Amino acid sequence: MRIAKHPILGEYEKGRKVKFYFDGKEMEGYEDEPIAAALRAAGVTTHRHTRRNGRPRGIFCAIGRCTDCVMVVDGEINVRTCITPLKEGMRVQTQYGLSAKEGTEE
Amino acid sequence: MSSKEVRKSDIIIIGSGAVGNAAAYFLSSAGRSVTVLEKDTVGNGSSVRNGGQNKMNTRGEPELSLGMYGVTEIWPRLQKELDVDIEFRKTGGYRNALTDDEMENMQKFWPIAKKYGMHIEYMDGTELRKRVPQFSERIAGAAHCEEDTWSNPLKTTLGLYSKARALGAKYYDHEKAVSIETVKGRAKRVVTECGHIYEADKICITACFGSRALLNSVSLDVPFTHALCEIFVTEPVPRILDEIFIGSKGGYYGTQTIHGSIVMGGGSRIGAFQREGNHVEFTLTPDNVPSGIKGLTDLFPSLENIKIVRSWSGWHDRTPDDMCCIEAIDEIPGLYAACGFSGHGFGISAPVGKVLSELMLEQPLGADISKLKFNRFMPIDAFTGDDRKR
Amino acid sequence: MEYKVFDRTKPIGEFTAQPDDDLIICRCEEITKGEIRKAVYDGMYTINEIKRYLRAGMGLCQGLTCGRNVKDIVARELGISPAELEEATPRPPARPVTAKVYADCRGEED
Amino acid sequence: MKRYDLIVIGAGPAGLSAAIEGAKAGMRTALFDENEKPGGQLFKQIHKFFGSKEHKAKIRGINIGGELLKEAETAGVEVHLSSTVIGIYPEKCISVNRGDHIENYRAEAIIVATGAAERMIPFKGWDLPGVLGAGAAQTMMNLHGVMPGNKIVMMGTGNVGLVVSFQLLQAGCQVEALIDAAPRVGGYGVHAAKVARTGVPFYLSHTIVEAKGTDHVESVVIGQVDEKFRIIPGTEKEMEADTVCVAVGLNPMSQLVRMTGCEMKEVGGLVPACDEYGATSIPGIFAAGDVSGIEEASSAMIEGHITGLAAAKYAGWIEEDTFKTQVEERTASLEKLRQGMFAPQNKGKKIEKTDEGLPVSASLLERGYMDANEMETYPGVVKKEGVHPVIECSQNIPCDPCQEACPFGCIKVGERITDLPAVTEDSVCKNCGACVAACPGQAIFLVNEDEDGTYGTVTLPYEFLPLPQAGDRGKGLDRSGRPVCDAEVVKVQDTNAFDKTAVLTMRVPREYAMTARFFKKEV
Repeated sequence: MRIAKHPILGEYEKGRKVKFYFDGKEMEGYEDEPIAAALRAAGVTTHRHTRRNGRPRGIFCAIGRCTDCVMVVDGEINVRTCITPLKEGMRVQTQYGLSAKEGTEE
Repeated sequence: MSSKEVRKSDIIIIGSGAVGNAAAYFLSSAGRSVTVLEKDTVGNGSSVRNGGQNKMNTRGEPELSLGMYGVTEIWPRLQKELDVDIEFRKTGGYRNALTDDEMENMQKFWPIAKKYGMHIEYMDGTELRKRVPQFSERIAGAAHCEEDTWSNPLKTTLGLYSKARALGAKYYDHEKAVSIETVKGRAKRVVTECGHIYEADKICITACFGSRALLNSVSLDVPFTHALCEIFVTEPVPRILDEIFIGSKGGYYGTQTIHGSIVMGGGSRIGAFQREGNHVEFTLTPDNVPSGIKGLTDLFPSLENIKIVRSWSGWHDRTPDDMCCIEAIDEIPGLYAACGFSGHGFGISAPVGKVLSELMLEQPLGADISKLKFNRFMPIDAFTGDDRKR
Repeated sequence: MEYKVFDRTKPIGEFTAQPDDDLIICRCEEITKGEIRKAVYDGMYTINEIKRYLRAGMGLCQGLTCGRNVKDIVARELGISPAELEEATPRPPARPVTAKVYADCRGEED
Repeated sequence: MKRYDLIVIGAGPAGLSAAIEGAKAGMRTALFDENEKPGGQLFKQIHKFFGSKEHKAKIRGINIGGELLKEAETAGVEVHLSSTVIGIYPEKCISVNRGDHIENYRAEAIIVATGAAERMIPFKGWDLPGVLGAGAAQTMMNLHGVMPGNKIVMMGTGNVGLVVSFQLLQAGCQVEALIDAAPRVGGYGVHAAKVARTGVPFYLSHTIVEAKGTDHVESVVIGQVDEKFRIIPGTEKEMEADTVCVAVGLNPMSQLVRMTGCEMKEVGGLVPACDEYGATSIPGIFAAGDVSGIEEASSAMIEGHITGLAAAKYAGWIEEDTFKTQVEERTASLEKLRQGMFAPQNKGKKIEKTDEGLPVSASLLERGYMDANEMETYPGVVKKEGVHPVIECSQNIPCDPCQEACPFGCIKVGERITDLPAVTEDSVCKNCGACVAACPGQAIFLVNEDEDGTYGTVTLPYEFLPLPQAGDRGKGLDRSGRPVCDAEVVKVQDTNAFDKTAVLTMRVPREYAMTARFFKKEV
């Protein structure tokens, strides 16, 4: 789902390729791109399940305002993935209510 | 309403905070017609600008009877009777001391607590951290008080309003009472800023620091001052602590609510830039909230990685002895007042409202308020500089 | 601007259910249209009251997403224009801030 | 506390422009923005801007952003990125989150230029992953190079909805439909036409009933609405889609400016009550750009300059005379942009006739493209022998690059910037394609109605990949995107001067020369 070449923007400037973990599964993205972009490119769209109704949620505003795309990142809950830069080895987990599901760590 | 028309009811309450709304609720339940006048919008003052705690362990003795009345009877009753969940819980609470001196000082409260049927347990830092490992190594000791409670200030204030209104209490917003008038020596009328006149046989002032000007209108006074308090709240996090906690002498406090967010607050004692026009919706200098957060993360280091989502502030009406005033005012029959809560009023708002209703209904009082009279304040002893009380 | 405060003594009728009452309005706290409508009939006539009573607009995003929609719903129930309702008070921090960061406050030195 | 002469919050078009003026006046100016990159929305705006040369017309937003940033740095503005202003306090003081700590600053004047946020409307399933703001989609594809989805339904036909739809197509997504509850297209007709001619259907007087799916949007149900915006039962229609983009307007981001306690007013969004130079009711606090009322980026830039000057005057850095002359110039330029059918004063008005007295194309407003038989009403559409420009520009908008683009004087806009462009009578078109590439609305075509008795040629703007090559065969699509004839590409021009708008000439049967407006390669 990445845009290989854009008619106006040409090729995108990206950081180096890095590995990260989504619910324990190894994935690849580019360093310093938002976590959400790397996940979307990898086909992941559900970032969390809500606390009250367990509804799936994903990217909504993409600029850090709506807080819908929050996930557990390196153990910290409620991290806005659309504005948090991806780093090598990051552990990104689907957030269920206020925590990750046990057993999705590695 | 034309300016000539007079709105009549049995009782007028000035101020729709938790105390005023509680009084309105109990009086309406007793079948009285009640009018509530509010200068702003319902419950937009200190009742929604506090941490929700009832810190029994730090109350002065004259307030303890009211406090216990709340803990044992009134709060549990509201939890059942109101249509909203006010989240009342007998959480218990930890009050911390940083030094042995502070610890010793805290222990002086024990005989008083015992007299009022409170259960306090003192422990050293090691024992405290055994129970709550998150507390800082710097804490020398703590007192745990079983009677400390918590309720949601927003839902309490609005839940009381909603129920009182459903029972027929009439609420008027943006109706700022400016003076009280007497007829034949009795309190009878309230005149508002826009010239409206309200009439009742009983008038009750529960207007926080606005109370002073109203009392002045009938040549009474209570010497309280403004003090700024700050509150801040975190994102919801998985449960860390059930008890409320109170810092050492800095006075900052916190509670994890049922929702999971941690509500914390205190007073930085910096209230700079209090000039006309500067509004206090959220604190007056940018240093106040960070300093409070610093204090609380020092107390409770695991708070460090939790996000703060909102901060706001409000005024205390602070009396010289940090205790409230509540009474049926002898000098002017028909006039009742409760104010000067000095930053810890919400915890006793429900019993105060109940006692006010008892005063107005001429019923036996559920709590002893004899030491909370308005005229207790006297100039200091000019020779020794000591406080004096009537 | 002066916000008109609705006369709280004037009856606004009874709450009646609507087919889309289960629609989520406040996405953070998952507050529905029905809950907001019902709160108006419980006496919550200002946006701050709705927020305090229901937590609508009090979640992680602090009402940035739902503020406008809550205002529209409340205004409709009260039969007034949304412009007559004051929005919930904006409060710092404008974005969530980790306590550790917030506590490290500098700026005294030039 | 560190004290600046001027603090500007928000490094978008308005904030950058304001900071430039402050710094030029000699003020020690700091500019704060929460984003990693400056430019606000400019770096997502990959289309060419409308306006005149003085408004940086026909330059793409991204390039304007770069220019502004350079100008700010040259002027000496301290630009602080990834620096979120979290609060404004009394006495002109701000708190800034610098990443690992908070810093407080004070200034003689503060300009709030925090821009706007997308407005959202709730519908059943609007919280499913796959439903997102149109601006969010723009961020994903233009900043991060990731497609927001494959099959997209766009809700809203204002300029944002139209422009983002086109950008989605450019990114390689499929746009299934454009939906709007209003009975008429809200944005510029030319923006609608360039989307419609690729084959995207417009559903006016329609709304989204529901986004369906379990973990993600799988389909979208739309339905027709009556004049009170209620869904007419029985009109529901389900379409397969994995993404819904919502573009129903913007809300000023007034949170920070409201913390000052300044007076606010409601103008389709809550904005500070400002004087004509952006001063709020609190002395020393100013507002500029979308936060003080939603407009185009071009207007925001001028507003920024004016407010920057006002702040400089307030703090005593420029004299009244200098202020007056400079502001007058800027105001005149702003006034030019605030003309025409889409001017702020015409918002919500139903305009039936152009300034020239011509009827506004009903088809354009209802379906997104003009009917062939409406065409010849407009002064840009003439039939002539040989190659000639056909300017399918039918609304009075403030824009005139076409007139300057033609080196041979074939195009004339007239007295006012909003007048409809006309093809001059005696001019000779040399088929250079400059006007085709210059038109920000992609509304100019070079047509030879009859090349040799059998074929005609159509030269059109093309901003998609892969770029067709001469010799490619395919279909000519009409203005609605319907394939109408066979077509063969005969020439493709893609020079630097055209700034990435390729100019493609296709040969079509001559009876389709005034009909075919897009090329689709045979696969």
